[in-house]
Amino acid sequence: MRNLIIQGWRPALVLIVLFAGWELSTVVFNIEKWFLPPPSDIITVGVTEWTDYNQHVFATLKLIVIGFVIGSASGVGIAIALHLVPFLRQSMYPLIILSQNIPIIVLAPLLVGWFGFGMFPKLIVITLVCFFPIAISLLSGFQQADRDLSHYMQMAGATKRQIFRKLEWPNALPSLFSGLKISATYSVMGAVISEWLGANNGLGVYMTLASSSFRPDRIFVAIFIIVAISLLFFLLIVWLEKRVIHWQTAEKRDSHDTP
Amino acid sequence: MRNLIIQGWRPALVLIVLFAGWELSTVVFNIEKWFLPPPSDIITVGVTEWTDYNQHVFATLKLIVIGFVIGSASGVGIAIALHLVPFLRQSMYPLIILSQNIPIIVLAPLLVGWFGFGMFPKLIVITLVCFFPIAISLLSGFQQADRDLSHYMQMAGATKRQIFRKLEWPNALPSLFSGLKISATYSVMGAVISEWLGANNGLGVYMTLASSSFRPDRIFVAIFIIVAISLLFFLLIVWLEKRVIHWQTAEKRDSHDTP
Amino acid sequence: EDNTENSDNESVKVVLDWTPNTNHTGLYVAQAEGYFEEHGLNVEIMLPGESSADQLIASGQADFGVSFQESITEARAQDVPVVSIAAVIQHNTSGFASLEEKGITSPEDFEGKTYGGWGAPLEKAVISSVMQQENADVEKVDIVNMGDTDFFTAVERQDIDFGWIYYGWDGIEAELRGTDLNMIYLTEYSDKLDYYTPVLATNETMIDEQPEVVESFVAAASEGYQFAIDNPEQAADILIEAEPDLDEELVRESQKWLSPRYQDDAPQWGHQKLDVWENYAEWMNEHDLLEGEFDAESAFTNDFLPKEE
Amino acid sequence: MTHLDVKHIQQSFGDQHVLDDIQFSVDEGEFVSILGPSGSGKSTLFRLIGGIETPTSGDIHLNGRSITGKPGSVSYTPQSPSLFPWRTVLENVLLGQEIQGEKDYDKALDMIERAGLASYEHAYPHELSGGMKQRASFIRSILSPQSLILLDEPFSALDEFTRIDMQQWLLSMWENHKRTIVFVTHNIEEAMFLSDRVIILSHRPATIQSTFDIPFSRPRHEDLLLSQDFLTLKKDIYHDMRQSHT
Amino acid sequence: MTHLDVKHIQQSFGDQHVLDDIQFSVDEGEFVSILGPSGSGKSTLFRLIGGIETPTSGDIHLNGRSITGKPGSVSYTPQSPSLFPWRTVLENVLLGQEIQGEKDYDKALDMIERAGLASYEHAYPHELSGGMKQRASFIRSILSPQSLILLDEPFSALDEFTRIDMQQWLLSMWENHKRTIVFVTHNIEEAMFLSDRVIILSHRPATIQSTFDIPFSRPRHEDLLLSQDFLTLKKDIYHDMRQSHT
Ligand SMILES: Nc1ncnc2c1ncn2[C@@H]1O[C@H](COP(=O)(O)OP(=O)(O)OP(=O)(O)O)[C@@H](O)[C@H]1O
Ligand SMILES: Nc1ncnc2c1ncn2[C@@H]1O[C@H](COP(=O)(O)OP(=O)(O)OP(=O)(O)O)[C@@H](O)[C@H]1O
Ligand SMILES: O=C([O-])O
Ligand SMILES: [Mg+2]
Ligand SMILES: [Mg+2]
Repeated sequence: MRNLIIQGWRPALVLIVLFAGWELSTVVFNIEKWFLPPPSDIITVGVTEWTDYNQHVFATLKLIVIGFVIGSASGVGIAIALHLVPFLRQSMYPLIILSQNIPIIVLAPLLVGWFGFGMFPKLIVITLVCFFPIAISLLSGFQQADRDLSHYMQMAGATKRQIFRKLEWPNALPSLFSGLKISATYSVMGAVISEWLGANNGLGVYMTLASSSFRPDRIFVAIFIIVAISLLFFLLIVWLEKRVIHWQTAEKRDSHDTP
Repeated sequence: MRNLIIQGWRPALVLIVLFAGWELSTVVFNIEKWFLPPPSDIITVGVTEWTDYNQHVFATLKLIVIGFVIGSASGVGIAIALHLVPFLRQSMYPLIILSQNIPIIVLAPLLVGWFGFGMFPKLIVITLVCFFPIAISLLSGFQQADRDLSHYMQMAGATKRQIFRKLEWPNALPSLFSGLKISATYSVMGAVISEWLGANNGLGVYMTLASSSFRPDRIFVAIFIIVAISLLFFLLIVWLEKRVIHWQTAEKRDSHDTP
Repeated sequence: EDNTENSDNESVKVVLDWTPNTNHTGLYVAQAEGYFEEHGLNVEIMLPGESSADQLIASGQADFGVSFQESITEARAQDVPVVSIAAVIQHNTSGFASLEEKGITSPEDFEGKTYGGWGAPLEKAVISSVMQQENADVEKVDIVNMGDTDFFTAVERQDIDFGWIYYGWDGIEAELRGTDLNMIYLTEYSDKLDYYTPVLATNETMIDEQPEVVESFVAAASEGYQFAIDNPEQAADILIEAEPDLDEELVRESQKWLSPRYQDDAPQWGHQKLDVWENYAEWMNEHDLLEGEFDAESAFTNDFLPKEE
Repeated sequence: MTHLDVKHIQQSFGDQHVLDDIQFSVDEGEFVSILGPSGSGKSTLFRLIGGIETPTSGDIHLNGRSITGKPGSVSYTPQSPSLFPWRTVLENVLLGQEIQGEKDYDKALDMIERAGLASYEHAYPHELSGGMKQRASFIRSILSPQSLILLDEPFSALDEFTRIDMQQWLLSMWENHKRTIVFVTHNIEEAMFLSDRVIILSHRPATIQSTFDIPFSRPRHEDLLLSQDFLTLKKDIYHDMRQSHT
Repeated sequence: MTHLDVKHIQQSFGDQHVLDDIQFSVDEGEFVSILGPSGSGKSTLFRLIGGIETPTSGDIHLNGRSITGKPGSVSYTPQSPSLFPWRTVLENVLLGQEIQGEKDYDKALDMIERAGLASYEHAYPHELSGGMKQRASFIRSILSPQSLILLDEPFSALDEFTRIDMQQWLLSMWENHKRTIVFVTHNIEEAMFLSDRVIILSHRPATIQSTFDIPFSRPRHEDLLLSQDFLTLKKDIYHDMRQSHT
């Protein structure tokens, strides 16, 4: 808890300054509320209407969590497969790039056409968004394993699988976490976008409704919530990284303590 | 050239198999053209209508290149700033996460409101898409510098800047390239999306028009082009990586040649 | 919600054209008041997201949906098997809107002004058609694509001088904001542009294989819209109740404006005329906007409308 | 019985000719040391025997079967300790066993203590001194099950007393378990004290300049180092090696 | 004139007490060696003098100014060569100069040749043998401009002849430029041959167990190694160190 305060005051300060500036400028430049509402309005709406919109938050949250888990698992699985099977690595790049470049206007009717309006096509969208940064980062991590350690493993008669599990995988963990940070951030937006596939609740729906009924205050409520979720998610990954890569944090402590 | 054939036959094979399967299934399952046109139709349209739509390709290509350059430069700049200035690192995360979570329906009116319909707001969108993976990867690369080398630099009296330039930066190059690969792929989609901010030509515009006139064949022509551009872009980064990180490719050759 | 599933009933999906609004009131009323159920249907109302309603209807992912005559015309020309089964509003309520201080009161005032749209060739043709009536030249209009930007932002910022809106929604919003607009309705300048927008639609398979379901759906929808015509305030409440995230005041005012316009001068709600379909297609052909063959008679049907007692 | 057979090995890197027609064999249970100038190709020879590099020409046999380019048959202490940074000392020393099969925690803990690393079982490599890392790497290869052990300057970072202690320990383990050992060192005394035979490599391109049989009876004790025979032989080897030093 | 002054240094890692009240000073132009068991804290002491670690207590002065926790005042050869993998040998040896100011390519190339690395100027570290890396790291610190040089077992991976050659070279450079050198080694002869004074550390927690002044006149030649005085003093030091070895 104290740790949180010590680490948290700077971002909190920046946010407060930002909000104050925003609030002030809406007054000073006399910005119309329907163009850019002041943060105070947004917060008021966010608090008073919570019971009306919380179902959207929970619907999206559920999508995010399931989607991120599936998406990052796929990213890890794909990276491992491409790393261990050279034929796959050499032949799959076009498809992977492809997967990142199908616009949603094409994907939406196809996915809905094949899988209906349920959760499944939405999870596909989030997965498509999440797996890519993880796969690319992880592949690069696998390839950077230390030469001496790799020689040692080979000499000791390690199988390809053992080299992978005992050397390349632990060596790639920092890269994995950098991929996870990117994906965690995207997964939230991915979930919101996936609701364009047709949904009856969720923050994506809430925002389109707010937009078409000219309620930017509600749009901003949704954005605040989205950003808050992303941030929490990101911090969760950072926290996990510290737990998992303990041998490295120790090293870092050494070199950072000294000026 | 021979190199290209040797490296390229596998992905080419996969693509051919994929196209054949698609072509076949449109026939076998009697899929209507307006739902999913066969690749042969798409290629025919792509070739015969080239003179009609090439302006869109070039408009988007220009956006991609300029946007990617600005976006990756920002990513590098932000990563360096956050790495070298601890206060920034500790305080800016919320804003960086924020930047990845503003939906385009919010961003569009704001950006157009501030900057009009020109190229500038579009470049902002591409930049927002591109900088993030680069910044995150690079930050992680900076932090993984070898402990012994870092001790040597400090003992030798290196300034923070020298440690950065001579140790942390070269050490982070593999991570930078993994970020660049992610961003290069996204930049293409980013450019297409940015055209939602209003444009008179570009592949994004071409696709919306194709969609509203029920011409999925044209949408797929656009997708093929988008994927081709992304792939070329990706390969360019891979090629650059090999040039820049020559000391590592040499090491890799060693350990990959042996089974 | 009280629409307990009746297992004997036929389950059907209805996809809207975009977010719920007063164009859809009749459907929400039919849902809330149990008209669908009375006609043996369990209805689920869906938002289309980024897919177009026509595609979802044509591919059978949705049984019914909300579409537009413009869109059905283009779709059918590309062999997409969608059919209009009822006109939601009799006359086209869209038009070119501008801030009052711009002084754009007739199409000839468009000259030298900037129009903001979504980049379709159709827009230029429409502007050209209305301007022709006053011998004004469309080439003197600066047409820009404003993508996803909303109309109000664009005009307030002076990026554009006029845009194309539905009065029943955006126009009412302007009234509520106290923004004074000048409105030039398409119908005032061209009969051919008095097309049906929006309409209810289904696919050909439904019509061929389950005509009784189509009939039930149209009957219930018709009752729903009739209710909205008769009781605008209650109808607005029902829509707000069903979609609480909509802005209440906007819905009420819009409903008040729209209710008398659903049926308007037609013999009954939903009725469509062949010459409206023919005229519009002809207009599109004149302007080279239609790729493919279009047969007006098969594009719509009044067959499923309730028979007059 | 011939265990390891190195046949006419040549190795070049680009236009650098490093090993030139290297040929020798090692019997089962023999202890052979290799001496040679820095950069002559000793570590390269080990990588070739270990199978992670393939010679430009020549062949390497173990128990009559070719192991050229086939890794996995030897246990190896690399010249640089090559410990895994994310593994504790205990996990590191068990790695060789882990790769080949069963882990024997008790034996590992025992050896860690014997090597003076008690209380460091759970330390990470970056918490160790240079000599401590080297000892951990040494234990790792001793714990590995292969019958041929390649040790590349395993004691170079140790003080004289720790070094002698480790030598004695190595000898006692070798005598009890009769594994075959090939040992690279720069210390002539060390080579003589431990080995049955000492092979001297010449300067680049390295050839086998000479081979010395070491006649001293086993078990050997520290006082051997001060005996006249030992000093005489040391002088011979010293002069032989000096010739090749330019 | 006192150049380096190490005052009552204590260092602990967690509950490991490593250095206990270490105190000594080194005059300008003096050559001092440190001997001590593996793991006693020699490298730790260098990191403290180098300013990248801060002692638990105590103070370090250079030319009368405290440099405790302030890096940058010394030139350093780490125990592990720590070459930059993306730099060639030439770029690596120039790094110390690069950090402090001017690069002298001619001198660097000269030294590379002198160290037997001619034709390896443009090789990357992974193409070097262990001893070649060590020599490159040694040249890097010799080329650095600081007046105090810390050498942590710089010759441990070299064969005896190359080692003697490097020692002679080091002495001649030291005599010409009179820099202050603190040298860690495990080789008693090396320490004696090179130094004005030898400091012996005890086992953990390390204290200064004894200090030996080395009286031999300079310049010193190889034959000194065989003189009676040298051997007697070596025996003294040997016995002194043996006491502390448990
Ligand atoms: N991967 C490589 N690429 C190019 N040259 C190499 C490579 N590996 C080794 N060499 C060269 O081969 C020669 C022998 O190197 P090796 O490491 O075998 O020497 P060594 O006898 O072990 O020396 P030391 O006693 O210093 O460890 C050296 O000249 C070295 O530069
Ligand atoms: N970062 C660290 N964390 C914990 N313990 C450490 C750390 N650095 C050194 N030590 C401990 O300090 C002691 C002294 O280490 P140091 O490297 O100074 O020894 P040394 O005298 O140089 O030994 P060697 O001759 O083997 O190189 C060792 O017991 C080591 O485990
Ligand atoms: O392989 C690992 O024990 O991390
Ligand atoms: Mg070697
Ligand atoms: Mg040390």
